[in-house]
Amino acid sequence: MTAKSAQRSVALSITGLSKSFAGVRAIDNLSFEVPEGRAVALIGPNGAGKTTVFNMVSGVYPVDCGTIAVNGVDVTHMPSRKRIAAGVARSFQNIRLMAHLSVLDNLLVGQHRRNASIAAMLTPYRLVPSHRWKREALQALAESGLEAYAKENVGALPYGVRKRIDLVRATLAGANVLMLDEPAAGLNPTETNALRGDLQALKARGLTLLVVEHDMHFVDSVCENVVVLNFGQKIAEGPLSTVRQDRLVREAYLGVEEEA
Amino acid sequence: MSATEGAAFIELENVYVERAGVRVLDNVSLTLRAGDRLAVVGANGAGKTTLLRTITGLQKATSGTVRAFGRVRRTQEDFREVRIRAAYLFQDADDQLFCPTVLEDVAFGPLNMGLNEQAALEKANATLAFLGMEHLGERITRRLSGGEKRLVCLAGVLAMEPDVLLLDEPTNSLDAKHVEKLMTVLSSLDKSMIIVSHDRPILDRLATRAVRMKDCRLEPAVLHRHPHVHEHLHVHVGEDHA
Amino acid sequence: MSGYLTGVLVTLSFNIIAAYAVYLPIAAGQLNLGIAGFMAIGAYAAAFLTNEMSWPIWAAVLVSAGLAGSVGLMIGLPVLRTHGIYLAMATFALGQVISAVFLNLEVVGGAAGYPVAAYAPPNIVFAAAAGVVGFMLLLSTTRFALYLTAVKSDPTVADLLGVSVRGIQAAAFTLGAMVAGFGGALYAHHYSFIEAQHFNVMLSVFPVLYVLFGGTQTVLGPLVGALFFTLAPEWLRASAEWRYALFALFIILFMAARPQGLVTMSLFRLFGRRKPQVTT
Amino acid sequence: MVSQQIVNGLMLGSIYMLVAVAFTLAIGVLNFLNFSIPGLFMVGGMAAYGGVKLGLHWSLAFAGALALAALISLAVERLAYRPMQGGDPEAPLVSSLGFLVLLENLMLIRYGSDQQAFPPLLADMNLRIGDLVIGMAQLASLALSIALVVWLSWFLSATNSGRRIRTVAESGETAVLLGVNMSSLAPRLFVGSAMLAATAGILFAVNYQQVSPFMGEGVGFKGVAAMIVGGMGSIWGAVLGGLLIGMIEVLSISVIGANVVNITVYGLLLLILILRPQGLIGRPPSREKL
Repeated sequence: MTAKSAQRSVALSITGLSKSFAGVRAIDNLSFEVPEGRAVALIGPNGAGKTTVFNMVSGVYPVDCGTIAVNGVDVTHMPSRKRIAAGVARSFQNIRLMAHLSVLDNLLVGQHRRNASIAAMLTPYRLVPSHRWKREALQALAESGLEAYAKENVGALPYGVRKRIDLVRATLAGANVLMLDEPAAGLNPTETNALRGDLQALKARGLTLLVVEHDMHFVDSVCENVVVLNFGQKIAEGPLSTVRQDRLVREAYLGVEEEA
Repeated sequence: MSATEGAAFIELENVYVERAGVRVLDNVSLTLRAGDRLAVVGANGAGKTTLLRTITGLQKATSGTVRAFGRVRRTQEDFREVRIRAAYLFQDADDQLFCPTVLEDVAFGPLNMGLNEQAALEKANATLAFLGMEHLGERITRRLSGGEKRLVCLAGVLAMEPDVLLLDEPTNSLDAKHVEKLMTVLSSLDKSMIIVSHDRPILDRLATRAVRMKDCRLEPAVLHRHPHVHEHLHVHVGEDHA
Repeated sequence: MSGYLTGVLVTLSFNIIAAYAVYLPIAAGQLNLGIAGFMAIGAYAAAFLTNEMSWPIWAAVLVSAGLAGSVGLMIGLPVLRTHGIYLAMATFALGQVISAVFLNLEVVGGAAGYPVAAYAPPNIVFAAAAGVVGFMLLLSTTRFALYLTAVKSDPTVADLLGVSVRGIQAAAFTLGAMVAGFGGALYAHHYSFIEAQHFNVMLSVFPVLYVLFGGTQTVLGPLVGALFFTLAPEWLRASAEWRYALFALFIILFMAARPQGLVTMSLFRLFGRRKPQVTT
Repeated sequence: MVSQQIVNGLMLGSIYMLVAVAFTLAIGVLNFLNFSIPGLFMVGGMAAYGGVKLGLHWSLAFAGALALAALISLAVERLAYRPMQGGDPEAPLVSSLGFLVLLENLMLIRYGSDQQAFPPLLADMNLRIGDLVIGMAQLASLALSIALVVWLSWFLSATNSGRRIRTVAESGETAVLLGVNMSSLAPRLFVGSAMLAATAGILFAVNYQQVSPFMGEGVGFKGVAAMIVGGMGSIWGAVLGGLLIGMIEVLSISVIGANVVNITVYGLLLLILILRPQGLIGRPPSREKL
C-alpha cells in the first residue's frame, strides 16, 4: 500500500507542444503529464484548442514543435496507426462509428491492433459459429449492458448508445491510455450515469484517461486533475476545486461555476 | 411562454432528419416569432447545427413540416427565399468570405437578391458604415483578423436585410474586444434570432428564451433572472426542467 | 446446351470475373478505371507462355494472374497516393498505357493481334467464374473484407484504430489486378485470339458500371450487376439495333430513382428476418 | 516541318482545350465528373453532319447541333446530376456514362457505325507562310476556340454571374445561403458546358472532315486528361493541358508513330498524377476537418 505515495509512472507526457493554423497559434507551448491509472480532464472554452491536442496526440495533425510520449515512448513523429500500438486510443467528439458496419463489426475493427497478422486477417472467422473474436466483442458490450445492440446497424441507434459503443470500441484495442473527446456530451442523465460507471470500471482496470468535457459535475466525479486551456495556453492545472478559485480561469471560463 | 404575439417567422412541426441512416433530428417542433431571440443550447453533436441547416434547407427533413414566413417549404426553390430572409452566419468565417475585397464580399448577397451593381455596392457601404467598419471596405478579406472577418460576415448577411438571423456559435474563437463589439451590434438589432452557443454570458445578454437540444431532441429550457450580485439573465439548462 | 446459350454464359462468366476485379478496389473506396490493362497483361502473358514456352494452360493462367497482380502492386503503390477522381484518372491512364504498350510489342504480334494455340473450353470458363465467386464469398467472411469496408467508410478512424489504410488499399488493388489478369488469361485461351485494341476504355468502364449498378455495399452486388448487364440486352434482342439504346435509357432512369445501386444492405434487411425492436 | 507540326498540334490541342474546359465547368463548379461530355462532343459533330446532309446551310446546321446538345445536357442535369445530390460520389458516373452509351447508339441507329465524310466548307483556302500551310478552317477554329476561352475567363472573373459561379465552385452551401439560385445556375452551367463540347465537335468535323458515332470517346477522354494535367478546376489549366496534349500527340505521331500516342499522352498524365496530383497549375486539396 506504499504504492500510493510512491511515484506513479507517467502514461502520457506532453512537453512544449505548439501548433499554428494559417499563422494563428492554436496551441502554444503546452506541457502536462497524465500519471498512469489517473484521469485528467482537459477543459477550457470552445476553441481553446482541446480537440487540437487530441488530434496531435493521436497523430491526425503533425506537431509544429514539442514532444509527445506515451508510456515513455516518443510518438511525436509516429504515423497514427502505430500510436495505438504504443498504447493510446481515442474517441471522437462527433461519433465516428462506421455507418455501413454493424455494432459487432465496428468492435471487431477495434480489435485490430491485437489481431494484425496476415493469418488473422485471412481467417474466415464468420464461418465459425462462435469465434473467439466475436465472443470477446460481445463480452465487452455486455460489460456496458449493450449486448442487445450487437447485430444492429450503427446508424439506427440512439445517440447515447452510439456514444458508448464508440467508447467500447476504443477500449478493445488494448491501449492503456484512452483519450475521450466529450464523452458525456448529448447524453441524458441515465446515460451519463452509465458512462460514469463505464469510466470508473476502466480506471479500476488500471487504464489512464484524458478527457475533454464541458460537464463539470461529470469531470468532478471522474477526474482527479484538470488542465485548463485558453487560447491554446495552459492557464491552470490541479484539482478542479482548486482550479475553480483561480482568477484567470474564472475570467476565461465564466459560467462553469455558476451552473453549480 | 414568451412572445405569443407577433407573426411566426419560422415553424418546425415534428421534423425528423436522417443523414446516412443516422437520426440527427428527432421529432423537433419549434416556433420563432417576430422579436424572439431564441437560444439553442446543448452539447456538441446534439443536433444544433443540423437544426439551423434544416431551417435553411441545406439539410432535407426526412419527415415533418418546415414552415417559414407563412409558407410550407419543401423544394430548393422554396428555400431560396427563406435563405435571404433568414440569414445564416457561418461558424467558420473563411467559409463565407471568398471575394478579393471586403466591399465585394458584403455586396455579394444584395447582388443575388437582384439589386444592380451600383445599388448593391451602396447597400454594402451603408451596412459597413452602420457597423462602423467603412474603413475596411477596400481591404483584402484574407488579411483581416479573425474578429474582423466575423464582423464582415455579419455585414454580408445584414446587407440582405433579413428578418431573422441564424447565428451558429457567433463568438467562437473571438477575442474579448471583438466579442464585445459583436454583442453590442447584435443586441442593438431589431431582428429575430436563433443563437446556437456554448457561451453563457452571450446568451444571457441576447436571448429572450431558450431551448435545449439533447440527443437530437428539443426540450424546453427556462430563462429567468437570479438575484446574483451582478444581476443578469442566464440560461438554465438543468435536468429538472426536462 | 445450344451454341447461343453457351456463348451468352461464357460472356457472363467473363463479365462476372471482370466485375469482381473492379469490386475489390471499390470495396476499399478506390475506383479502378484501368482494369482492361491488367486483363491485357494476363491475356498476353498467358498466351505467350502457352504459345512460346509450351506451358500447360492452368500454369500459364495462374502465373499470368500473379504477374498482373505484381504489376498492379508495383504501379499501384505510387498511383494509390492519389485519391478520388485523381486515382480514377490515374488508373484510367494506366490502363491506356498498358494496352498501348502491347499494341507496340512485336513479340506478341503488335497491332496485328496474337493468335493463341491452346484452347480453354466453356466448362473451364464456367468453373473459373464459379471459382472467383467462391473466392470472393470466402474472402467476405474474413477480417480483410471487414477492413475493406472500414477503410472505405472512414479511413481516418481506421488508421487511428491501427489498420494500415494504404496496406489494405494496395492489397485490394493488387488482388483486383490479379483477378483481372486471371480473367484476361482465360479470355485469351477461350477465344484463341487477342489484339491490343480489344483492351480499350470501354472494357475498363463496363465492369465499373456492373458493380455500381449492382451496388457496392454487398459482395453479391457485382454478381447481380454482371448478370443483369449480360442478360438484359439479350432479352432485348428482339429490337436488335435499339437494345443498347433502350438499355442505356433504362440505366439512366434506374440510377435516377435508386442512386445507391440495386443490391444494398437495407435490401437484405428488408427481405431478411425482422429483428425485434430493441428498446432502452 | 516542325513548325507545321506545331500548328497542327495547336489545332488539335485547341479542340482538347474546349473539351477540357467543358469538363472543368462540370467538375470544378458542380463537382460532377460528367462523362456525357464526350457524347455531346459527338452530337455536335454528328448533328452538324446530319444537318448539312439534309441540305441546310452550314450555319443553320451548326446552330441546330448546338441547340440539340444544349437540350440533351439539360436532360443530363435533370436525370444524372440532380437526383444524385448527397449520394454516393460514384453514382453520377454511371448515369452520365449511360448518356454516352445512349447517344452513341442513337447515332448508330440513325447513321450507322462507319466514319462519315464531312464536306469541306472552306476548301482550298490556305494561308502559306514559307513552307507552312495553314488551312483557313484551321485558323478560324483556332481563333474561335481561343476567343471562347478568353471570353469565358473574362466572364468568370468580371461579371456577377461569373462571381456566382466562382462562389459555387468554392463552396456550394455558402453560395446557396447567400442567395445564389442553384436551380437556375446548374442548368445554365450544363448548357454552357454542352455548348463548349459541341463546338469542339463541330470544329473537329470541319477540320478533320470526318465524323462517327464513336468520335467522342478518344477526344473526350483526352479532354479529361488535359483537364487534370493542367490542374482541375482551373480554366487556364485546362487550356495549358489541352494544348500540351494536342502538341504531344501530334509530335509523337510524326516522330515515332501513331501506335505510341496512348503511351505518350497517358504516360504524361500518369506521371503528372504521381509527381504533382494537383496538376501543373492547380491548388493542392484542402485539409480534412475533424
